[in-house]
Amino acid sequence: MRIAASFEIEYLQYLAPDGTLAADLPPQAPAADEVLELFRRMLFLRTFDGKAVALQRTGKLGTYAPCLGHEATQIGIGAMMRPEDVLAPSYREYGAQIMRGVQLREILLYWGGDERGNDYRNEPARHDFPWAVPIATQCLHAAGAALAFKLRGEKRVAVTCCGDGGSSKSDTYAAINAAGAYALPFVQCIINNGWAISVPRSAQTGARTLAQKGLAGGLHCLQVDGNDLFAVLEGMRRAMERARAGEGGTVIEFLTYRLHDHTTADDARRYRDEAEVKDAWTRDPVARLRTWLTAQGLWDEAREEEWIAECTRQVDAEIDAYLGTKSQPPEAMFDYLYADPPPDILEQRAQLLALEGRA
Amino acid sequence: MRIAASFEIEYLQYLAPDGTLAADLPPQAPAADEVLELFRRMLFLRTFDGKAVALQRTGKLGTYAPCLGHEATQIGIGAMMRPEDVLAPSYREYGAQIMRGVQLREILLYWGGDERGNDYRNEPARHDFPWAVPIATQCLHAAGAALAFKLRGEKRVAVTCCGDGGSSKSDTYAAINAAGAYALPFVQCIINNGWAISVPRSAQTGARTLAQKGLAGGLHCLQVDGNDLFAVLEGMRRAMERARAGEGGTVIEFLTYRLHDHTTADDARRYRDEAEVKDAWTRDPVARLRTWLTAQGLWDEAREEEWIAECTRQVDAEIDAYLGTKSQPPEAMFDYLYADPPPDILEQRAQLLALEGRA
Amino acid sequence: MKAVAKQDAAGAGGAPAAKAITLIEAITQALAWEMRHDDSVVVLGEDVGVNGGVFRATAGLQQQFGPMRVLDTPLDETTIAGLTVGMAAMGMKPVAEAQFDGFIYPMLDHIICHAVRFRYRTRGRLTCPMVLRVPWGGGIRAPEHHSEANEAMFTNVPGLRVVMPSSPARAYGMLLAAIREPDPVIYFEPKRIYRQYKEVVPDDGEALPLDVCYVLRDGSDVTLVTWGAQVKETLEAAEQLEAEGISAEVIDVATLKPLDFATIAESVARTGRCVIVHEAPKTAGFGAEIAARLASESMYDLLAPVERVTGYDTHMPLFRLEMKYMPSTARIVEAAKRTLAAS
Amino acid sequence: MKAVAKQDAAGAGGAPAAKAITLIEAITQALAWEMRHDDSVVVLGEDVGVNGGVFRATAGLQQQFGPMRVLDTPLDETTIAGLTVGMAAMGMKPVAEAQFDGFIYPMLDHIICHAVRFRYRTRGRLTCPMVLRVPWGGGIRAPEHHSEANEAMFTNVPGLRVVMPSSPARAYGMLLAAIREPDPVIYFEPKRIYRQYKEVVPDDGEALPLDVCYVLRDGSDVTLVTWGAQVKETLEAAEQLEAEGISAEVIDVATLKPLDFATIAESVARTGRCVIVHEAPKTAGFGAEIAARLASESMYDLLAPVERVTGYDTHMPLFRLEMKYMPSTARIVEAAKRTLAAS
Ligand SMILES: Cc1ncc(C[n+]2csc(CCOP(=O)(O)OP(=O)(O)O)c2C)c(N)n1
Ligand SMILES: Cc1ncc(C[n+]2csc(CCOP(=O)(O)OP(=O)(O)O)c2C)c(N)n1
Ligand SMILES: [Mg+2]
Ligand SMILES: [Mg+2]
Repeated sequence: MRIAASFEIEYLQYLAPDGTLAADLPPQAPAADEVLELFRRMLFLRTFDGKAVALQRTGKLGTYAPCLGHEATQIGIGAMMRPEDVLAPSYREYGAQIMRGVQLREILLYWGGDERGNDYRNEPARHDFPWAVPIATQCLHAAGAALAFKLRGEKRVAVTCCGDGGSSKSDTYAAINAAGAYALPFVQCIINNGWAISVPRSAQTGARTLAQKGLAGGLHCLQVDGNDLFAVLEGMRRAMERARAGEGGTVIEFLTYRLHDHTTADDARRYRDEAEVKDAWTRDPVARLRTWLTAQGLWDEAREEEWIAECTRQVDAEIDAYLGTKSQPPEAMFDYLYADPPPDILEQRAQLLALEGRA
Repeated sequence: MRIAASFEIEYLQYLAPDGTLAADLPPQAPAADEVLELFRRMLFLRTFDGKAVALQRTGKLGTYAPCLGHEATQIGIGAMMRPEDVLAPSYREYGAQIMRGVQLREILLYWGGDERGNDYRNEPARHDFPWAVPIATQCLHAAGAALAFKLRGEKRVAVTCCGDGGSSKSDTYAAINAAGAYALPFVQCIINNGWAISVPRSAQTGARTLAQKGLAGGLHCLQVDGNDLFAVLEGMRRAMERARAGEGGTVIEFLTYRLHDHTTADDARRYRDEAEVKDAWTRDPVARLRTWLTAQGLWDEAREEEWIAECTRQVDAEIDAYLGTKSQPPEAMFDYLYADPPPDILEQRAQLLALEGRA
Repeated sequence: MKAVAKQDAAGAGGAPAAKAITLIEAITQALAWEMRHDDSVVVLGEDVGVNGGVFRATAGLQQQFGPMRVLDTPLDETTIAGLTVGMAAMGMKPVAEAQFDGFIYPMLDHIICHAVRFRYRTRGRLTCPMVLRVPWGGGIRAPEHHSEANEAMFTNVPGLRVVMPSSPARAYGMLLAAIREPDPVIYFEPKRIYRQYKEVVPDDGEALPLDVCYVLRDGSDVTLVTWGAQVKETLEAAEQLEAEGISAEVIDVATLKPLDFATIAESVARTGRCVIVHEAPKTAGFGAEIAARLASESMYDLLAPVERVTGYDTHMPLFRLEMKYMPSTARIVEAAKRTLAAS
Repeated sequence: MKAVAKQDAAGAGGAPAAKAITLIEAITQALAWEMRHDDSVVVLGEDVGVNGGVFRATAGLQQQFGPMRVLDTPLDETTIAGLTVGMAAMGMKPVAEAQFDGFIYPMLDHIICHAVRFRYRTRGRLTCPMVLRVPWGGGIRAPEHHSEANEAMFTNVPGLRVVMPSSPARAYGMLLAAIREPDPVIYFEPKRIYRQYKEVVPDDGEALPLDVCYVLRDGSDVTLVTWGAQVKETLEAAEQLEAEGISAEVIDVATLKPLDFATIAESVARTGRCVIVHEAPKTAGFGAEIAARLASESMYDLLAPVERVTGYDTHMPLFRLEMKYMPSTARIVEAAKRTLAAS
């Protein structure tokens, strides 16, 4: 039998679900105090997420897509990016975005029906892509960004995320193909949380792993435990180094779980077994890292209580800022349409103002 | 190192470029007289192809996409399909189509600017898909056909072809993904002839083989020497058997070469080294099989001369039938638009007739 | 199929135990009817199975007909469109669901290059009897891309049928007709009025024509022409106008392509005035086609310039401003009065 | 950018050694000029590199500017569109080529959902200065899908600019403007007249406005409005009409979106009659928008019904019948005479 090609896809896991080490930590793992800081960000994210859901339930926010359970993956992705890199997120990667300076009030504004949420004020998020609702289209934008970096000779990496559902989308395949064809500094994060609304991962594809989609474009492929911060960091480190060294793109599949409904408009009990969710909680990324940090003597209940209180204060302040933001005037819908608005647009804008009695 | 998944892609070649056996023929290889019959079809196809190009050069045909060099792949694909299967070709697979009953006059009518070319009169081609010009869209139609077969419990296989260029197209990836997700009776033939108009295979993707695109959807993958009829037949046999047995889809990459310009509207000398073409002729599928058949005592120059004369007669008769086919009347553009044409369409049709002085 | 059908079929049938249902329930009822009576009908789309669709249009269908008749698809609109075309060409009658209007663009290639061309291209050898159901339009405080009114881009495509019901009875009858139609149909569903009101819709399998406009209200001073969710505001406008002594005829276009222009022309011949109302942006919205035909075929009947009350030529804003974007009752009333002042 | 520019800039510039070139050569010349003067301009598409494009629009550019400025793409239109959006958002000015009009549908999603929305969505934080060049229309005896007139579907899309030059000078000046434009532009190229005639086009880097119609011929009896390749037949029709004593004004719309309606309205105010000519199917073609605006803004000027002479509401047939599909000089002349007989 002659073999045309053969492939192996590595799996990374260091921290077992019970919080003990499943393997030696990689040599490049961050120091414990850095890990502690990332754990704090995970708790911060979880605090925010819960409060955002509550805001929606009380009618103060539109539909919101929670990120409960994705904390290690999201914070880890954001942590391994440099300021000059660029992130092209889906609609759920608040953790990675917060690491890049996106403000909670911006997240809330966006889901609160206000375009200004996408006008990230802080660097480096300011040059990142906005949320992308049409599934996986952001993956091709990231490939385009990576192509721009390569053509201009910039040492920057484009990182993009899509879900397990998004991994079926033509755009994801196209991005992987382009990244391979041009050997781009590109990292495709596939965040496999088991579900695409009501459709389970098993119904999306016959592929054994989602990581192997990278093989179709000749990219490097990795599968990592997305609930293990160490694995996330190590997987991202390898991918970013490859990209920066001009060795091309990587597809990383992060195995995690969507612990919440798809969005606040969804009711997962219609299609998902409660037992599966319960089981998934045993792999909770936050509990696992807490156990490890506690075993290292770096964390305890008192510190957690104090930090949660601080998170609550910070999140509440952002919520207040959001709630205190006046809506844009209606004519804002005509602004930022064209750099140089044509007369018809200016006339329609004037009509709207007249209708509002503000002509 | 923990491995999440590993893969091997087999390569099939039995007949070496010099016409000697590179490996033992597979047990299921057809008997020599059957091979001889397929060789005759290859010569028939080549005769037609040359005459079609000549017709275009003399202004009697529109742009035409030659199939010179693809004979073993195309005839082999067609040979392994059963009547009840369905073929969704690109615009170049005349060989496979002829095996299914498509008439030369139909091919000529289509490239001669007449819709009737797609109205294949003979079974089983009559239920096949027509030529698809938008690259690779036919792959998804084949997946849809395969899904229909599966839902209806029919033991039929959908076979589709695209080129090396077409293997980059979103639709091909989508078809592979769907075939894997639903475990469809589906065979994706990727006919890698080295070029997509002026773009070489190397610029399409970073993947080492095109066969491995199947891994993205969990399909079975094979790479075969597309200039070796035995390899083509064996690759197709395996894929068709898997499909019929309900084991799911296969992607087969056929390694062949486009010996001609892309179409009669193209001039490959602008972008392709003549030396590469010369080299490719040393792997010519026709010469290779001729050498083998001659060594078996099944073929010689006299038989070839006689058969080519017969091919010429048959092809010329079809060309005459084509040239003798009167154009459709202009109002044909309104026919077959809707089963039940709306009044506006009937009115426009009447306007056209009036303009033609035939109201 | 052409017929003078100015009234809904609702109430006419003799089916047993008809109950009042919403527009979206009428869609479910039509799907179920046709699936019961035609084995070749298959429903596919994202989340249409166990979940019954994000709007619940396919609720219960998978339980009833099984996973071989109601298929969740991988998350790719190109896939849905391409599979649908392939299935239809092989003799099935697929009814595909687009989850939201804003996600249909990747489907256009297979619709425009293939679905509408198979019959033409093969001289009738292969056909493509498919339906694409598209929840349509704004006004439900949804996220970005969930509120688009993009019907116009389909109306320049030859070989297509484009319809949009605006009542439970029309939703039922037109969906049955769409599934039975031997050519591809885009079936837009005005999601803002999915649950606006209930109506008794007998489950009698009676289809409605796919090529007639519906006169919802007779009038003599001005013709208000609209479709989809704006039927609501347009009828309200007619009532307000009546209070001011102005008699407005209201036409629900319902079947955009082919367009039943005769019904509109007949009305304008009587009223001399026309206001076209739609949610999509004004420029090159489908209202333009209606106005263009008036300008050429009803020119001598017009007593006043044709008015278009539409969405603005900008994007549907995120939900805080969406209702400011859409044609309001007030804007329709104002435009109707302008046509009366004009002559 | 709005300016009264009724004449081409051709001949006006002071560039050295200007020579007569075809429309497609003017495109190459504009690309080369802008690439020389702006490093951020990058050309990408299928076969645009060594091969110089299947129509030779990018001939020589890769040799001149290297493979980092002129990129062959993998064969996928979704890829081309998505990469282009991503590059533009990162500050490049990509000029993407679609190989033929019939292959652009997979690009629509990225154009409609992203290219035209980045500025709006991010409140100006990110923008998308890109050009999509689309060889357009029929009449070159090409295979299926190579002869589509699909401009109308873009004109209902907010935030987009849609242009179509019909002379070498306009091709040059409008392409420069399109590349310099900070928002996305669809630049349609009427391929039937790529090599119709030559014109002296100074290579002076002078852009033309993207929001004006061009009056190609003055007239007083009837206004003929068209764009793209039909400019040829329309000018011929004007000449035939002149021979019969009818004075026809000919307007090349050139910039479909935003539409310079003022120039059309001004003309119709003088002539009272309008014939709109386009190759695309009639129903919901862009001619409908022009007729609709006449019906509402020029109603009182109209002395006759607005005529549309267009492609039929069917598919562009394969090439044996394609010239029977398209608006002919005879059909335009006949329609113009109808408008004169009408009043
Ligand atoms: C093109 C497109 N089609 C459909 C949708 C509707 N939709 C929103 S989220 C979603 C599921 C996404 O699942 P996955 O990619 O796994 O990401 P997750 O939500 O699990 O993070 C769907 C179908 C969409 N946003 N875009
Ligand atoms: C969607 C689409 N884009 C572009 C084209 C123009 N085109 C026709 S053939 C071709 C190259 C195809 O190459 P490949 O897939 O390798 O097939 P081959 O011609 O070599 O058989 C291109 C770009 C097309 N037909 N369809
Ligand atoms: Mg998911
Ligand atoms: Mg090829």
